[in-house]
Amino acid sequence: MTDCHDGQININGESDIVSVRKTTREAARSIGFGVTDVTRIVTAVSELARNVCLYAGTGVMRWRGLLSHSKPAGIEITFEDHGPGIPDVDQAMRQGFTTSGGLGMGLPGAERLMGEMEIQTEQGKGTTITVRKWLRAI
Amino acid sequence: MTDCHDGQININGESDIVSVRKTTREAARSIGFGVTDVTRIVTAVSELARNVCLYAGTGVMRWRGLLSHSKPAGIEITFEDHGPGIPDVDQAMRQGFTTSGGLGMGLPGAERLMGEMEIQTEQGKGTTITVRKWLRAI
Amino acid sequence: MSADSISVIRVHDVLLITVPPDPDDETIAVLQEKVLLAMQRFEAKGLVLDISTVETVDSYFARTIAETSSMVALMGGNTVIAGMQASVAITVTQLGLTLGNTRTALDVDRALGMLQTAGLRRIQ
Amino acid sequence: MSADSISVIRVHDVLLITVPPDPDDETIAVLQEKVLLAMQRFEAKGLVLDISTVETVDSYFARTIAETSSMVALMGGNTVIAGMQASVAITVTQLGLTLGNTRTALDVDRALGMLQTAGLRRIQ
Ligand SMILES: Nc1ncnc2c1ncn2[C@@H]1O[C@H](COP(=O)(O)OP(=O)(O)O)[C@@H](O)[C@H]1O
Ligand SMILES: Nc1ncnc2c1ncn2[C@@H]1O[C@H](COP(=O)(O)OP(=O)(O)O)[C@@H](O)[C@H]1O
Repeated sequence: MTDCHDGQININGESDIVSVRKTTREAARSIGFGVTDVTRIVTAVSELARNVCLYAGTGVMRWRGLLSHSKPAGIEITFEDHGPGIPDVDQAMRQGFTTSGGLGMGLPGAERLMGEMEIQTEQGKGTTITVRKWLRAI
Repeated sequence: MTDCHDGQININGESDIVSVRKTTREAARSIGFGVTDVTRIVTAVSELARNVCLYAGTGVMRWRGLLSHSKPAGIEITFEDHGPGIPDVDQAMRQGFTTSGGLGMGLPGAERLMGEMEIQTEQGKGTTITVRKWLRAI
Repeated sequence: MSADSISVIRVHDVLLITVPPDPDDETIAVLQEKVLLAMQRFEAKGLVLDISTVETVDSYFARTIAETSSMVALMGGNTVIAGMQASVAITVTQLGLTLGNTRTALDVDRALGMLQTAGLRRIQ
Repeated sequence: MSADSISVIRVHDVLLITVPPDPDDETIAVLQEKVLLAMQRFEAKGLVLDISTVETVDSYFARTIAETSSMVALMGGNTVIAGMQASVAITVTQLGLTLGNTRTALDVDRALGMLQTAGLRRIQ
């Protein structure tokens, strides 16, 4: 488990969401997450990758294993795009808020599933969303 | 029943909520509350202690027996934290209001279960919530 | 997994569709259309969507399932979702999704049973 | 009371879980996952949560119960909460909580009976 725990994948359209899910599933498994947490993580990235496609067109996902005392401790995943940005982040994080006729569950849902989420965004420049999930202490 | 009827317990995380409940249960019983009131009191402190964990991280609970004509007459419990404070107390007391995706029942519910509740709070300084319940006159 | 690989099986007057493990958005959209057209052609009274191999149900997938089931209802049919994995059920709920009023069953056998019983009840 | 101490018992095709008297938040979360995975593994059609020794149901616990029962429903199963103490029922109601659409029974025997009957009805 000391091998290279990071990687990246380009998102050029909706058909790439499947590869994003596949890559993330393998990464999360190799870090040591159980089946339910793997499902949570893969579902969260599926939402965030679809947002990149819908609102920015293209972008990139990067992931890396997080260590604690040189042991696997979690996963960090970042989505970066150069789309329009999110004008009001508080509003976008609200359950049910959508500008595309979606369900508006992606951002708040991804935060719940992962535990940690940070959004950096600038109008006209793009959006970078970082999510993190830690292996349970037990 | 003339022995020392007060105590305090530190709240450093969610795992301390169990000790808070246990301490309160014993205190309420020893003051003479019946099983239903004990359950009401313990449930109310469970809500308030979880709020301390969720919104302030850490805090302390203090309790003391209330006397009337030097006889046990009720219980007073105080939760003190140095968290962010509550910006709008009226709003926070509203049934269903939550900033954490919770049920928003904790504060209004605790007031109903206890009968008396006071909230002192200052933004950036912290929150002190005091609840009181009296033994029934009968 | 491509849209061509989706098979539609008839069990009496019920259609059984096995959803592939990791369908892309295009496949899910095609599946919806395929199901609706098959319902009409075979004059089916019910639809069982077997999702027992599906490992990820995100908001797009959940919305399409709920939508398909209300389309089938408009045509007078019943939909049962069969075999959702435990980890998927946990995730879908935490994500805040519902499947609308779509009924669920532990597995395909029970799903078919539900549609049979419903049918019998209606005939009596 | 730690999460390891939670036992899952099978009664025909129903799972019976006895919730410990004063579970912490972590235990409640682990219980939820354990229950769902057991439902899948044993292909159980129903779940009885015995809370007869539980002395405190606060909003976190109530929410987790309601959530678990909707997760079980997504998998096609039924949940019955058994044995809630009178003082807990009074408190939960005053607190303004509901258990969603989860059904309840006075004790485990009756809860098992309810799930059996539901099964028989479906077969007839
Ligand atoms: N990468 C992004 N770039 C620009 N806007 C975004 C991005 N991701 C999300 N948003 C905005 O946030 C809103 C809420 O997103 P989300 O909760 O995922 O719901 P949905 O995608 O169903 O609308 C979107 O409707 C969109 O306006
Ligand atoms: N100790 C506290 N410090 C800061 N904010 C608090 C505290 N307790 C409660 N609040 C605020 O009041 C809101 C309502 O609390 P409550 O009624 O207990 O519902 P919930 O905890 O489910 O959100 C919380 O969402 C939070 O914003």
